[in-house]
Amino acid sequence: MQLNRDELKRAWRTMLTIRAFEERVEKEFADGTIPGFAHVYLGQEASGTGVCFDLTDDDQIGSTHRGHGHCIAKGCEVEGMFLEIMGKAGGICGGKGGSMHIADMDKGMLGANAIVGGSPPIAVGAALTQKLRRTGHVAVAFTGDGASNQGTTLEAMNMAVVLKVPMIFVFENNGYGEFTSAEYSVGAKSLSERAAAFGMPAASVDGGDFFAVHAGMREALEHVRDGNGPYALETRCSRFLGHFVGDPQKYRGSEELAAARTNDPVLRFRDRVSEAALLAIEELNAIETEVRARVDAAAAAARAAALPDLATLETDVYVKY
Amino acid sequence: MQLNRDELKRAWRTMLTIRAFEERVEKEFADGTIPGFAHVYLGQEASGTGVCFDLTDDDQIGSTHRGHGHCIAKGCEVEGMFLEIMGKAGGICGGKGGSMHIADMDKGMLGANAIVGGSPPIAVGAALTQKLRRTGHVAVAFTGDGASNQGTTLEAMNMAVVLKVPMIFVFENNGYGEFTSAEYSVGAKSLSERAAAFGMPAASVDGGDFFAVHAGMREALEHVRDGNGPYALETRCSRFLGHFVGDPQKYRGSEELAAARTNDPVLRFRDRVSEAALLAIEELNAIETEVRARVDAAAAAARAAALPDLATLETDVYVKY
Amino acid sequence: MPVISYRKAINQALEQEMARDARVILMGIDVGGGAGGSGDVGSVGGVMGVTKGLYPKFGSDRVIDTPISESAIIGAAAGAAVTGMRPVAELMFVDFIGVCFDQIYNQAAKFRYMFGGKARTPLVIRTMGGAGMRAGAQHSQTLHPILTMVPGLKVVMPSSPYDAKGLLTRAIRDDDPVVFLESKSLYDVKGEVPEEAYEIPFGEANVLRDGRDATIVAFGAMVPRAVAAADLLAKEGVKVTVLDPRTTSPLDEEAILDSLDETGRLVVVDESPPRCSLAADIAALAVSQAFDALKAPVGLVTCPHTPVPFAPNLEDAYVPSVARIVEAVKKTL
Amino acid sequence: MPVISYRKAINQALEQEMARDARVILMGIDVGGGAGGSGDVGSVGGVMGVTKGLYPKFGSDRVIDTPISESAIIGAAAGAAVTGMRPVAELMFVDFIGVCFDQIYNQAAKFRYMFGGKARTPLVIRTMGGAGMRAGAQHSQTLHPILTMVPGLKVVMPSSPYDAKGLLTRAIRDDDPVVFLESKSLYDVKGEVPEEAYEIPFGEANVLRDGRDATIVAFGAMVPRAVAAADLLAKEGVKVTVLDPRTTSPLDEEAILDSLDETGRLVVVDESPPRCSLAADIAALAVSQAFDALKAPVGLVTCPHTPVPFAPNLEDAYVPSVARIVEAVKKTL
Ligand SMILES: Cc1ncc(C[n+]2csc(CCOP(=O)(O)OP(=O)(O)O)c2C)c(N)n1
Ligand SMILES: Cc1ncc(C[n+]2csc(CCOP(=O)(O)OP(=O)(O)O)c2C)c(N)n1
Ligand SMILES: [Mg+2]
Ligand SMILES: [Mg+2]
Repeated sequence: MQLNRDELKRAWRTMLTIRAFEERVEKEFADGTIPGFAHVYLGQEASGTGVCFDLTDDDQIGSTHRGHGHCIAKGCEVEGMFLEIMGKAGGICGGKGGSMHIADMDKGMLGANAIVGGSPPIAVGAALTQKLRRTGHVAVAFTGDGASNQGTTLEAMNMAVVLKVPMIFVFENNGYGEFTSAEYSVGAKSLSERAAAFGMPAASVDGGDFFAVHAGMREALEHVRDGNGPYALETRCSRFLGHFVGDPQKYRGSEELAAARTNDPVLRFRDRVSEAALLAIEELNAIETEVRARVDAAAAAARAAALPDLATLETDVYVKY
Repeated sequence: MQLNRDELKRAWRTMLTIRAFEERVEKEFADGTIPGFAHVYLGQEASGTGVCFDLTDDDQIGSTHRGHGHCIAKGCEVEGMFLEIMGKAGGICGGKGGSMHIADMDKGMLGANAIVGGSPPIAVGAALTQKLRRTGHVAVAFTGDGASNQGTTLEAMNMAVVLKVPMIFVFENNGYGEFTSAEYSVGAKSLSERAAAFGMPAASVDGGDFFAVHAGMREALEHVRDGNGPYALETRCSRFLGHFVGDPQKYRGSEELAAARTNDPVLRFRDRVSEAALLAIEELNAIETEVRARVDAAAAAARAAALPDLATLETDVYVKY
Repeated sequence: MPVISYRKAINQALEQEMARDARVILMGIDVGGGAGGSGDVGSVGGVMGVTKGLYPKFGSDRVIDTPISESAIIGAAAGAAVTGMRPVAELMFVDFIGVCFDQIYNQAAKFRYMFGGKARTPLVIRTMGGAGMRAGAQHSQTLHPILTMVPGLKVVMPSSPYDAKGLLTRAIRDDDPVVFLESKSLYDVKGEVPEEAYEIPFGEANVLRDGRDATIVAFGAMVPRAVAAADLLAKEGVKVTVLDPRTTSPLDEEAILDSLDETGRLVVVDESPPRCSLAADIAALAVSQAFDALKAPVGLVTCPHTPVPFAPNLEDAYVPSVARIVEAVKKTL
Repeated sequence: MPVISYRKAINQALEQEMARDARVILMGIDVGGGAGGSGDVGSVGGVMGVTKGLYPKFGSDRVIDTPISESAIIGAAAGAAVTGMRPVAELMFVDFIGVCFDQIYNQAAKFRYMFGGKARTPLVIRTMGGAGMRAGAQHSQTLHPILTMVPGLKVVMPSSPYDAKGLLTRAIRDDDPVVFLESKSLYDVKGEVPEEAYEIPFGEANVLRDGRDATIVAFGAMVPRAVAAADLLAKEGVKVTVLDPRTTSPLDEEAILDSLDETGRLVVVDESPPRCSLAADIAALAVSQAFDALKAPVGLVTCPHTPVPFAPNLEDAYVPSVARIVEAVKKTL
């Protein structure tokens, strides 16, 4: 299960792309170039990266309102994503979707989802397709601690067990759903224990550690691909920023906020990989430079891009009406 | 926890009333005097009776499509119930509700419910009222094995734990939701284990045994009334008839069907109580005669009763519009 | 031509399309007929027997019994559709839409638009509606207005065995999400239905009676009543056109407007409470686009603004009757 | 009179009614403001700050943060209402109605009728709707038509701070379930609002402009636009009446019909897709009950039959604009 150098570089590139993308989103949002609101994934990079690392374009994920990281980890291009988030022509969804509705079917990215608990039932269906077609591929539903209490999520767990579909429920537990702590909102002892009681194996890993998430997913994939039905993986994460960009987070104490920042998945990966001399710090830095340049260029290009043609307002409602 | 003679008589009377009522419903349905469809409670009498035995009119229950037994156990009058089920004037709900919508607020009966999973959220609210008013009273939500998979039921469990309301989730597991077996539809090891994983104590009792159900409820009530939040009680029952009156039940093998009949809560109660000489067989029989006479008279009166006045079609939509 | 029931016509469309296309799967509560039981699984085929015989024929991979979890049923069907299957999900009674509506209108119906045209969601939701079964307030609604208003959905209301088969075949072959609303009071109605598969296109009204005195527009179970009303009126010398748009979305506006050009008088029969109803929708079409043709107030024959009552006499008074339709037409003359 | 925002007006009504009546409780996601956090719980007061300050004042028994479980939120509120409390439940965005609709239309709204008049359900569901925040297809809908059609529900759409306070006060004191639909684009709009509590009755339209050339009926966030259109038209010498029914159910039909008697020309402005909309509903009222008064086709100014797009220019084109209202009125002249 040791990753080779290319794999490590790929993981680093993905995590950094998410980091750079979200930092840029934060900045663009402050500049007013991103309409609406933005929920960024800062602090959770290792979770999405680790979960998607061994997935192919033929495996599918359903995502959440906090979906940028999932998109990037699943292979969506940052150029199209920035265009989309800024509501521009050429965006991944033609500017019609926005931050909470990025999807890229060719990459197996079935959509961010602005309805909390919206994705798990859909992912059950994707997994059903995989099962019926005997592809060996899987579907993953990302949900948060908050979303874990939504009826749709809970019944999707039972449905997945009953239909024995190759699906992984990933619970990214960042401790908060909006302003309310998971300590309060989740009555169960833990998300993974509750999931296990639905009749599937469940594990909980340090979501700030790419290697832990990746190892957890390996086990999950093994179980799921063997036709044993679904699996649940909780990744315990830190949410660096507030619920949305601009949330002052007074409901979190300053100590807690400071502590969250210390569990930085990007720094932890860098330290671990360089200390173990798996990759040289120069290699890591070179990738960082390249990634940041690409992200910045994508953002700048998106800023300058045109809005969608007004004629598109009424297209794409139906394949044919 | 030993019941005295009066209490035993009360339990017997309740169970028998349910039995006689439902047998009469079966017959009336065959006669065509009951419109629509009827889901009877035959075989589950001990469950509703045991659950409601220590409840007062100020405790509340939310029920299901199979609600006649719950209504009777909670104190609704069979006269009004027959009128209601036959859609007659003077019915408990003026003939507007029917079998699946019998309610009697004065008795703490918040309604049968034709939506599977409809009652648990409502019962959480009733329990919230009890909690906020510090009454010491409780709310009970009845659900079946089938209903246990509905998202509304599942999220109500978490909500009840989080709000720490005095509520009892009663899962009447009769092995089937319509035609589908619980073995298939419930992915969890057991209903009570899944409920426990939500963060509340849960127990499972023999629902064919009044004494087991009653003892289970005593524990549940103790926990709940002490302000410890909700409790889950699974009662394992037999469904004598099909999902609705007239269902030929081909999906159940003949052995299973025969076995179901052997676990007869009414016979078991009679045997146990008479064998232990707690009540004489003559006493039991006298009550039976009386109960059956009352039920038969109620049904006959309801048959003869008038339909509701057409003017009531548009009343009772609002308190004031 | 064989004469079969509306129920059988639906069953036939399902069977033929499943045989034709391996991507077509059924899922829902008891559509197979009792998974996990100790007896004869597949003996039932749905609570109304509509899918009977399909489980024995196609097996548990294609006829999937589910737990009672409608959000997961519809959501899974949507997810399967968007990844390449062509699921037909059953929402037993349309009344249950409230526990899964999000997966219909926010998810399946919006995928394509939100994703800039990238998604294709060939999903059919079969469900049944309507009063008359003495099933009470939570099992007797129609609710087609809240479906019709959803951009991205198509909504079908078949009124005869022939239409049921042809429209369902079309729905299954369609690449957009379709809600197929069966009228439970029509299941036992019989009519001529070709043995072989055929499609009825969406958005094309059926003209059941042709007359120049007035136009009646009716949907689903109200169509036979509108026809009965027209026949009664014909005996009195009043000749009315009866239009069944067959799909409420898309709506054959042209057929309605053309007919109004001829008749100038409109009655809409809609089995639903009056507010924001399909009756209102058609009336609005008329008064916004055929104003000059209109010679009289539009007659709206709907249910009252109340839940569906249980008592048989109340329920009968609740649903638009032939007599009320006749009266409404006369009022426009 | 104090000048406060629409947001503050709602907050004030909540605070005053909670102070007046101990049975009034609030529940919903983050309405308290972050239960269980290590910081200053109660610092927020809902995602839009509407309930700010109420948690510190009334405590966790009366301002109840909940998990993200809307069926349980609305259902629990309905259950609390029917057992004697007067809950105000928040459904954050009306777009989320799909995950809890059953508890609204099949449960709370039907209790009274199904139970033969025995239940009393003084429940208020506060929720917000409307486009303009660049929030995308699942956070920008209005959905009032599907609420308006439900027998047993009352539906309120306040268009100003004054109305918001008076109508919410009325809603909380009302004995029936009420959906109180706030327009998120109006939260920062300011207006004169009396300090003390007052009620605005349901079913009474507000006349914002009085003119005899045409009638504009508008709801919620469309009301200011209708007024702006009227003022522009006035400059050209066209005098229109602007009616804001304030509640869509009950609807002040009389006010609309009376105005049509005078003007004979009607434009309805409705921020929703066109099918089975409130626009259609009002047009149907006109053509069924004021046919003789009507002098021109009814103008329907609605959104297109599409989900709400995200891109700012598309979203702006989506919502009925002042220009489109002006144009629609001119077309009727
Ligand atoms: C059905 C629904 N309810 C509420 C919301 C509002 N909302 C958006 S994100 C969110 C919190 C979700 O928390 P969690 O699942 O923990 O995800 P996180 O934001 O922490 O990534 C809420 C309440 C919503 N979008 N959909
Ligand atoms: C939301 C919803 N889905 C489906 C149904 C149809 N239905 C009525 S009862 C029932 C089975 C319920 O099973 P269970 O909870 O085990 O109760 P039981 O009938 O065994 O008492 C079903 C599927 C319904 N009424 N409501
Ligand atoms: Mg979270
Ligand atoms: Mg059962």
